[in-house]
Amino acid sequence: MITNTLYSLCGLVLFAMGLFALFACSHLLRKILAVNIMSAGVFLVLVAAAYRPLGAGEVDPVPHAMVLTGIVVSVSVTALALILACRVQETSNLSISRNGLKVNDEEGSGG
Amino acid sequence: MIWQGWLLVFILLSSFLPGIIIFALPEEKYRLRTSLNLFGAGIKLVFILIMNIGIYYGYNYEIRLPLIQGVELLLNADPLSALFATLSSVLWLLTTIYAVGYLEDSPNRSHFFGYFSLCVTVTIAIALAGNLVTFLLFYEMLTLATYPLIIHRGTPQALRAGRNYLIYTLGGGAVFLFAVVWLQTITGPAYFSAAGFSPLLVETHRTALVSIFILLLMGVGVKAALVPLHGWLPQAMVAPAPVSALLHAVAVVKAGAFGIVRIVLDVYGIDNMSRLNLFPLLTVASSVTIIWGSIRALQQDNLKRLLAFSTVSQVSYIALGMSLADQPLAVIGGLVHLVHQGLMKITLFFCAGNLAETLGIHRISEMKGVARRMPLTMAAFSIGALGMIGIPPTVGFVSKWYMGLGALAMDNWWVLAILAGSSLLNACYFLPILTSAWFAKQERPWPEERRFNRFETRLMLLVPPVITAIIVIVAGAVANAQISPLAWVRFILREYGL
Amino acid sequence: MKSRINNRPKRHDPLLLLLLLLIIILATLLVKVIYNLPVGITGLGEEVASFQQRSGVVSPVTAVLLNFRSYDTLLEVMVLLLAVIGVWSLTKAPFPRKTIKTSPVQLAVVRLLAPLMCLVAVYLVWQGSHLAGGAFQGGAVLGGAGVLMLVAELPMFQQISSRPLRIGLLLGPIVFLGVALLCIVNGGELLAYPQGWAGSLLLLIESACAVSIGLALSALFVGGRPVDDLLEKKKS
Amino acid sequence: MSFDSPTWIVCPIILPLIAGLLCFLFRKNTFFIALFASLANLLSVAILLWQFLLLGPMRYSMGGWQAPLGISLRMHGPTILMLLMTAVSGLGITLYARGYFSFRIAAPKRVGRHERQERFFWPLWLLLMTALNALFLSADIFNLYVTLELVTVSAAALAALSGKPASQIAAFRYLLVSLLGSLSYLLGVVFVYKTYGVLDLQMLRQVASPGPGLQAALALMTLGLLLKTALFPLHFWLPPAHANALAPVSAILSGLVVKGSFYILFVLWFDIFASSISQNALNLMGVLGTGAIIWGSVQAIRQQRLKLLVAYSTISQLGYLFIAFPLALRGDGGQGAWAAVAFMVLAHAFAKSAMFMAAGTIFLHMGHDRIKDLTGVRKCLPLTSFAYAIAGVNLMGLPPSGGFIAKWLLLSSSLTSSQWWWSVVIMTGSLLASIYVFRVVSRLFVIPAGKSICACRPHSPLLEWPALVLAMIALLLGLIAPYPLLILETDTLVSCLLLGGGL
Repeated sequence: MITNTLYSLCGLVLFAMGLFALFACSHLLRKILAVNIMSAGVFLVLVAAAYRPLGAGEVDPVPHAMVLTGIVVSVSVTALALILACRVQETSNLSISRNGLKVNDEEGSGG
Repeated sequence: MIWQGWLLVFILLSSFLPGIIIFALPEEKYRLRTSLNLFGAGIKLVFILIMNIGIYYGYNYEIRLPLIQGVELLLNADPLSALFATLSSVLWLLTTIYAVGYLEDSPNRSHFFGYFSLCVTVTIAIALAGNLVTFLLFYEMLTLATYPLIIHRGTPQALRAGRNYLIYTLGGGAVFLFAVVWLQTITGPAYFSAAGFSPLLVETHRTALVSIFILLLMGVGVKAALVPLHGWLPQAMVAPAPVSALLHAVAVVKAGAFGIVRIVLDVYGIDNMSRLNLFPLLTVASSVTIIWGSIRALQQDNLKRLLAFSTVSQVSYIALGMSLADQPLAVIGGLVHLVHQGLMKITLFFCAGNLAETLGIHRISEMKGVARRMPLTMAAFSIGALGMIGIPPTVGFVSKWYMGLGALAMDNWWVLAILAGSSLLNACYFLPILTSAWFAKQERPWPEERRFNRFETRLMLLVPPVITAIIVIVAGAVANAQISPLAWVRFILREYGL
Repeated sequence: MKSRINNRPKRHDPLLLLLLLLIIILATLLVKVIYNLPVGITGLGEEVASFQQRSGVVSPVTAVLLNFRSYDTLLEVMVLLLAVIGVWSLTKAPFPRKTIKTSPVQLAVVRLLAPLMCLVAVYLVWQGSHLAGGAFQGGAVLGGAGVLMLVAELPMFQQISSRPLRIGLLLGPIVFLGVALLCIVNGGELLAYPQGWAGSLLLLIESACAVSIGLALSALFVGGRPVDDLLEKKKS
Repeated sequence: MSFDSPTWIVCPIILPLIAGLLCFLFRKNTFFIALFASLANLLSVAILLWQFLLLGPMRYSMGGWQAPLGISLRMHGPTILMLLMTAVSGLGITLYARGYFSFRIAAPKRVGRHERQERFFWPLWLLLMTALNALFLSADIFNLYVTLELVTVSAAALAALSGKPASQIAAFRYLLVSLLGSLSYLLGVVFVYKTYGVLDLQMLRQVASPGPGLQAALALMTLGLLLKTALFPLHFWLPPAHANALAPVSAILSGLVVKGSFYILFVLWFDIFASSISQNALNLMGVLGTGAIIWGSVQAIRQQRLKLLVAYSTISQLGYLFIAFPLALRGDGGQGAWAAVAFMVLAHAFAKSAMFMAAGTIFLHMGHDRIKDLTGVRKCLPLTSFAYAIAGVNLMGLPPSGGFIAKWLLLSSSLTSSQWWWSVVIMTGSLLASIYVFRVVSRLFVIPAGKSICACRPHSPLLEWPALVLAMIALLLGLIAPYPLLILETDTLVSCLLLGGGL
């Protein structure tokens, strides 16, 4: 019971953090990461929904399948978003150099 | 009877289809376009005559298409719609001839005639509308069909006029729509029938019904150019002369006036109107318009603007006649004025167009001695102007006479004073024009003279005003005959039991 | 998107603080709701268990994924394919570029690992019917192998032309769809596997999908369409 | 397969799907594959309509697994209308896109770019059609999420197809916003599953009872869907994404894609969880709708570029859909509001597709879409100008268009339920709409004296006729109003019978 709720809470916190980061960060890569964190949070809550108290029957496989579907969807969308972000950076030549710096900066301070 | 209903559809198609074909025609197919136009106008006239005879002998023409709860397209020909439809189709034929002559050599004629046909289709459809929703539908479509005609010349003034026209009419349309929906939530579907809605509702929904009436009046008042909703009309004068003639004599203002007639006689019904005490409101609105329009007309030097303000004033006679609807005589005067004003005003506009097209005259001050150069045109103009003043034996006299009788019968001296005053004002602005045209000497050369051999102007420009002028006199002289607008109006009133 | 020169969020942006506050409130509300949710909801676990026999596989997750809710999975495969199409529509692959010398260590690792990973992928697909595993897991490992080979700059793998790649990418979806349609021909609903055939059909679908998923993941990693993907047009 | 076989219901999903895969596999003749798929889709929807009128609503269990375990498709009145909408405008868009791309390829500005666009347009568009059809047919709350994602991915890829920097930035933002919306929706689904343990819509309707779990779920799902539907003030992503895309793509995005998420929202609020919706929430939707109408129109009036104007008008038109919310659950006005939404959605889909197509054609021929320089376009593109004007009539809600019927229904239900303030909003909205419509139309239709406009001729009938026909459909929708109503009412009739029968 405790574990289950803990998972859910963790998921919600991740969701909220991702949501905040999505608005707060202006770098495209960070936004994508934020969305990924959000989806990880949702999946965590979803997996926790499969929990059954001891002796109350089988673990529910449906949320597992849903999470699996969700992960594949999220991978696909992330890939598309990443390439799109690359294209944005390439084509908006106004900030090519700046963005290059920015990427380095990100990696340096990212942690 | 199915075929009787379809006759109405054919009447509409007889101008709609030529319109659509004309849109697709290339610019240079002059003959084909003209013959299509005239053919359509002729066919329509024949259909409408058939319909009139049928109505006279008591046939019922009706076709309906239910859409949703409370919204039904209904075409229904009653004597009143026959009156307006006949007027429109006759004048359309004449205006088409006139327009063909007027627009010779000008660009974009296929679009012009296309919209022209659509405009007439919609006007006839307004006449044939059998319920308030159908009326609303075609009323809005009229806005769309006339707008391209107003901006036809593409000049900045034309565009400005078009914009103002849209602001007024679309605003009015929105108010009208709101009022119609509101009315229908109270009374149920509003059909045009003599009875009006149930008198029981008057007690329960008095305030709502009064407000709805005001809103409806605002909606149709925009097109009928009731003061203070008339601002678009003088500006719309930038359009070509046939358009002005069509707008002012037939389509737009008459659609508004016709709307007032329908609302007073059919939607509310005379009894409900007097129960709700709405007649004084209408009287005041129309009287103010009559006087204001005449006063403004006095100040004009531009001929077409003068005619426009004169229209503002004259159309309100119809509303004034309706506002005395307790008295059948006044109603007769108002209804017959619907036809008479159309005939007179279209004559005047044709003549104004002739002056502009032949001699380049746009201002009254340039008209000195013009009658010697263009006697036929000015003769027609004079007949129209005298009719406007109300001098016998023109048709203008007939309508004013009946209205005066109605006012007298009600002991309504106020209205009598309005009638007399407006006639006086009419005389004040028309008579100087006539005297200067006929008796003054030409001072300057004409601004832009074009010579045509044989006649004073193009034949196609000359014939329509002469015909309408003759009708103005004949219809006035034989007003009491078996077949005349007056006789038909009496026939209409039988239906309303007046 | 306004690009700010300083990328880091300002510390005391009042709007951000407000946002933070809002999100915290939202999260708190959600947490409260979750905490108070009833626990006794059975879910669909028992349903799944009772129909497990008829699904053709032993693992309940695989049964749900590929039989009970196979329609979801079909669409999900399409999402992956769509992502590939979308990526291809955006840009060209950065290959082939001048071959950089691959370090021998890297090469050796790839030579060692790639076949092994393929084997693991096959195993994962195979055991998906009774344990955790299946097309996605297998495909992911395959994709990993593909990425490894791409990173190693093996020219053969980078210069793969468009057509075989497209066929490979479509293999899974088309097999899946084909089986689904065969079920209709067989007289059942879409994706209603015939009695007794479910197990083998599922394996077929899983194998085909695993290949396509692996390819799709590698293609996504490449991040663009093969150079010869567009038809050659005369330059006018 | 006989005409009354239940299998027809999967055709709108399967046919475009197969065609999309084929379009990806083959590189030649993709247009003909797409055309065939669009026609076949229309045909199968027509058969479905016939079945529906004969047999009433139906359900189809995917894989033969009944509801709580498997996924079902369902077909009821709104579904069939949405499918029809997609099929009809889909066919128009397919034809238009053909004309569009052949024009671009014939007059290339940058060699290669247009080939790329056409190459990837067809598979993406067909898969998007699949996704929309699947969305409208789905009866499973999680399956709806998957279809939503399908829509998102294909729509974002389409939006980025133009290759211009502006469009890519817009597409990226669109993708992120859609993802956020999907995730929010998914979290809502999780809450629903945690609370009730079922995913099927029908079963949810039976077990749903007001409670904190449901409220949280509804709030999350609504938020996500509103974001995707671009309701004011969550609309910020829509205008750039729609205005910078290729013209056929704009038509798809504005005409069809936003309707997908709205459809889910409407079904959730008024069908599945109708019993747990509070009047305050409905009023809030109405207020937001008001904001959308006013803000969208004002922005549209202020735009200098044609496509942006059309995009902002989408925001304002979407507002009307939400005005129906506070009217839909109150007494006798409710049915009217349902029908109003249906008409609004249909008319807007057709009219807006036509409008974007016309704007695209104008852009192609004039080389720009600055509104102030569009004077006299009627001269060289008469059909397109008419298409634009007719679509504009629809947006203004003038009779006899579908938009008019919708506004009429909204007005009369707001007056009967004595919430007259909504009708003031509606009238204001249509007046504002007429301002932004006539801003363009008056320019298109004016031919200034003594000025030669453009010598260009329309390139292909495919660029002009689809827009005109779609606009005409939208216009004449009012005249065939009884039929959509019949479809809607068949549904409620039968479902009333079913509910009465204790099902």
